[in-house]
Amino acid sequence: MTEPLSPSEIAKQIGEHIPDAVTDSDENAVFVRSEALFDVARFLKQNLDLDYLSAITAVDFLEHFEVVYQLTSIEHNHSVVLKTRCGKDEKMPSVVSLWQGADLQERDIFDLMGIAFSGHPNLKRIFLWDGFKGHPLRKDWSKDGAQD
Amino acid sequence: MALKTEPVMINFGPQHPSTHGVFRMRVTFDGEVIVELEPVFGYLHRGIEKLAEAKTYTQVIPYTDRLDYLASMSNNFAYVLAVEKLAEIEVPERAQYLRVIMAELMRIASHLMAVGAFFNDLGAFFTPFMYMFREREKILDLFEMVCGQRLTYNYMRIGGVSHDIPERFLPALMRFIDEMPGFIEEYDWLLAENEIVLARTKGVGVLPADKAINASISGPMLRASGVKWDIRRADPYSVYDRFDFETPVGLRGDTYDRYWVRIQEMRQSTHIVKQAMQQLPAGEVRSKVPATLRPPKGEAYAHIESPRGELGFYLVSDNSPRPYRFKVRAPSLINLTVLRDLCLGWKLADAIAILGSIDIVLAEVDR
Amino acid sequence: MDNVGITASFWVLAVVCVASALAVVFLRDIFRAALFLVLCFFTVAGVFVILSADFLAVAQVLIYVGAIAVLIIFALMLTRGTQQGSPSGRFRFTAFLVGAVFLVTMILVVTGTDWQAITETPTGSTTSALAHALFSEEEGFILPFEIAAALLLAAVIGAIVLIREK
Amino acid sequence: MNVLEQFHDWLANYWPSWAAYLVPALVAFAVLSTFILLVVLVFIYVERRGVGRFQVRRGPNRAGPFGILQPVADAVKILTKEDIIPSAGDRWVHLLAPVIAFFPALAIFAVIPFEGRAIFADLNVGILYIIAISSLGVIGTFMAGWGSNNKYSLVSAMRAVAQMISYEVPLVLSIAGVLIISGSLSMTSIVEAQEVPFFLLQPLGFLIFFIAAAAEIQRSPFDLLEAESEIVAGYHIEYSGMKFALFYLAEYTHAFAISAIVVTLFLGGWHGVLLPGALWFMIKVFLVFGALFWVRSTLPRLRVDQLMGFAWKCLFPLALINVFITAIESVIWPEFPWQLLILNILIAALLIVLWSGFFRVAGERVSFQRYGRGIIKGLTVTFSHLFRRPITVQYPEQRLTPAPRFRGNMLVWDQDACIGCRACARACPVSVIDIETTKGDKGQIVEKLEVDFGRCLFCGLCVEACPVKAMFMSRDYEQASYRREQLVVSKEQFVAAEKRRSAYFYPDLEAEMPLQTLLAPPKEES
Repeated sequence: MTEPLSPSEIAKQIGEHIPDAVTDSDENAVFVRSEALFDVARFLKQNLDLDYLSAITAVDFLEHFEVVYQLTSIEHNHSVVLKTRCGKDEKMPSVVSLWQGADLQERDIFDLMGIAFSGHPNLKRIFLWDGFKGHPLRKDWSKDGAQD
Repeated sequence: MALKTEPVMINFGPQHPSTHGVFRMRVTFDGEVIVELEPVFGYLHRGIEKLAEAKTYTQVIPYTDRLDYLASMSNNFAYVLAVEKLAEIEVPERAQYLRVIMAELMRIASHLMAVGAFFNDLGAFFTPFMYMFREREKILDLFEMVCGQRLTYNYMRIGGVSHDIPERFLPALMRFIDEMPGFIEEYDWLLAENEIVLARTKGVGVLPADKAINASISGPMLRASGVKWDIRRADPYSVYDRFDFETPVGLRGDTYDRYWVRIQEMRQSTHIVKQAMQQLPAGEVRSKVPATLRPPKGEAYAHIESPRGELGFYLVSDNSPRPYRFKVRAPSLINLTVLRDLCLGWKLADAIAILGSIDIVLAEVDR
Repeated sequence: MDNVGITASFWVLAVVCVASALAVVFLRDIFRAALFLVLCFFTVAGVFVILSADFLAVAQVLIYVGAIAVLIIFALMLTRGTQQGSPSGRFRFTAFLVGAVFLVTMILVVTGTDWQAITETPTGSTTSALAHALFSEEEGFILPFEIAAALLLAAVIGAIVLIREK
Repeated sequence: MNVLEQFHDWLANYWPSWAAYLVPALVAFAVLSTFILLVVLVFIYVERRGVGRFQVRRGPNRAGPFGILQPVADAVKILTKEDIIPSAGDRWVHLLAPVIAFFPALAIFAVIPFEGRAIFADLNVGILYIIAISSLGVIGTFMAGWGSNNKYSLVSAMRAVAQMISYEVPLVLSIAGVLIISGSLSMTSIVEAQEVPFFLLQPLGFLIFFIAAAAEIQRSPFDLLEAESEIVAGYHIEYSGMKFALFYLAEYTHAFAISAIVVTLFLGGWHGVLLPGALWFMIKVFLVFGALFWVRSTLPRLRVDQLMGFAWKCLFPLALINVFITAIESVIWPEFPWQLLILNILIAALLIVLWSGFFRVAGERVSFQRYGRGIIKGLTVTFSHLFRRPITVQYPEQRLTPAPRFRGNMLVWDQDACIGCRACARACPVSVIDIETTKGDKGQIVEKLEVDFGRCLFCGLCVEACPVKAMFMSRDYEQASYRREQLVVSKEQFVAAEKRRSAYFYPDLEAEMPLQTLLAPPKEES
């Protein structure tokens, strides 16, 4: 069984190394500030051997986005869920340099949800064509006017 | 002495016999050697993640069939697991076992297809493909018997499965499971030692273990690189912790290992199905679930080991009958992350073989 | 065979041969030029057939068409701008000069030689006669032949050693 | 003196000599090419059926009895296709290519002795002529690849040249052994010299020739020119109609020619007991061709560098050694007694073992140390499938019974049971059920029911949603229409339709239904 590490414990550990990064933690996930995300991710990868990035998900909560990172350690078989909030026009730091597996997933999110990742080597639309207007997975997207 | 040559750009796909659907690779060649490769996605994008937000939780199940259409059962499975996690629904024992049987049969069927198509990519004249299709057909017969369809099963339901199995199912399954190892043996005779196959696949497109992990590769591809990581073992879902099976791992992570791991996994799957048949308890197959399910506010991520890798569903509920967010962690897409790195420096024919060994289903890649 | 047929075939072959040779020189599209070169070689082989030199004819096709022309075309495929030909005319004068000198030499040689035309039609196969001329122990060319063979073999083995994978 | 010359001599008594030459030649050409084309059609048929059997299929069996008219049907189809010339291609090169590819293949037959006297022209340089002519075909391939202005076909053309040049060398060298033994270049004398078929006296030469010949005609595993999975169709990707037909014919004519050459050089030509010589010849030709497509249906394709490496590093040295050994033998035993075959087979086996021992195709990664054992294993598997029953279903004569729960192509609606609750419409994920009701005496009355089966997923959720058993899946599986509108089924059509209910979601209906056809039924049943 993959053991989910206690988010509050993780939050404490992160707090010791990167102060002000963690904003909150609930029973599932650790919430971090988006600016500190990259540092936190690197810290987790190096110190907790979270070498496997299972999935990145973005959820549109109307006033902000929530980006969810499911991190797993193949060696120790434990996992951490990292959540970040980012504003509608905010950019997120890309984690491609830490986990190559983020490459297509971040492009996926950029294309469909419209969150830009700074530092991504090849950030462009992945499924939709270049002239497509808007980002369909946003809740305020409507198909009228989507065609160019 | 190096000849000065002019690179040629060739588009493979979206219509090409061996891109396994409408996938496109923009490849730059120097002679026959690949110097640049860019995958182009999206020709089969249907926006299922968006569509699902307008469906009830049950109505989404037929849509999951249409993600990885070669492994619909696995998709159903992962999705209902996620919903059950979200809504905290108990599933009857018998249904759990039926799900496992179906998922493992699906794995065999999908791997048969993957290996058969892979040999077509290597240039075999459809013979392995036809042999493997023959066995896949038997599995589809079984699925048809259970749920009435041969491709888009829509078999699993939130809280169980749609039907109990018919009387004739277990004997027919028994025969299949008895015969299957013999057929796998035959595939090995036909292919495993063939010198041309070895020459074409050994050492080609090597994916080292650390790179595979770093690139979030999953499934047979990850295991071929020598990482013993199988979600059925690492994070057992349903009743997988009750079965005895092995996780085959490759040595080098080359194209041959990816083929070899799939063949071995078929063997292991027959073992699992056999055990599941023996342990199959009697009882209900579907627990009582309200017709209009309104899971409590929150989110859930459930992942399974689908034939192609870690298939995950991330669901967010806002206590309405429809998922607020429906996200698929598509193993086919993420496994393509390393396609470029694997192919660079290899020849045109190798790129086709490498793509075949990754085993993608475009409906899942593009969603 | 009677003379009408032979003469007619000769003229057809000769005209095609010269025409294709001219095409090789004057065509801009060097791929087509190479194809005309093949045609030219082929008609020369035809002329050999008319002269009852069957071995020579076959050798002409085998070596010139099958090997040399194909190699030329292969080389063309690796070249850029095949359809425009070479736009550079830097060597135009030199080429003309060399060509003219060569032509004059050829004309002098052809007109100056006292050709001994064979009057009777050769009968039978030329193969064994050729073999005799080449390999017979009294007046053959066994040693040069053997040396050439050894040289080619050495070249092949050398090539294989060079391209061997490490 | 062959048949043709006799005809000429007879004609020469009456006609002027040029006509006496021309007419028999034309007649013979017509007869020969008709015969060749017929055999080629049979080849195409035999291969398609044969490969079908290797792959547990039936192969073409619809046109004519046993499908023997399939090649004809193919021809008619191909000839009525639109003729396409790529606008950016080189028009004349493109048009001439198929002709140039086809005629050399045909011209090879001029020197093939079908029987002692049945030969178009018994040239003294017969075998040299064949080698010379067969190298012409590549020019056609080449022109096609170039003239089509397509990158795939260009890649194919490059491969063609490389392959042809490489495999011609071992091909010619492997013939040298035969020539040393027979002492002649003429095809007839080579056949006559074979008291013992040369494949026994020249086992190594035979193997090399067979492999190199397969490569010359681009047969699998050397079919890199038209590698479907890589460069789609290769050089003939842009060809259609008659031009494509010529390429197709050229391919099989070449296959026929190469089989005939193998038979002539190594299998004793027309020699055989009881049956007439020409028949023996054709039997042997078909056996050789059978071996070719047996290999084709078993092996995957080599990569281009492996292909070249195989020619230069394996076939070529072996062919050289073979020539060397044969030459030594011819000096020691000028008569070539048949006992030599034992020695030669031993030498061949030894050489193959030695060569595969230290020769590596893909660097250090893969060695051919198994002497082709894996390939032979594969061949036995495909061969054993020849004797298995094909699993093809002969639809529409043979119809499978779907499972009782089959979710067929329509819904079955029970008007009397329906209470108009619209649960089905709500359950439908794609909203294809359009239902309108009015209030009646007891519950709702359905005024309108329309289902668009063009969009239906056949997921069965509507059936599951129905609280009163008024909706069923149907068991039919044939549905076709020329217009999408016809796929929209109205209430009246539902009422009028034949009620072939499926047991989907109602397993109690299963009992009365016929058993599902299974490819592998349970053991107790079979």
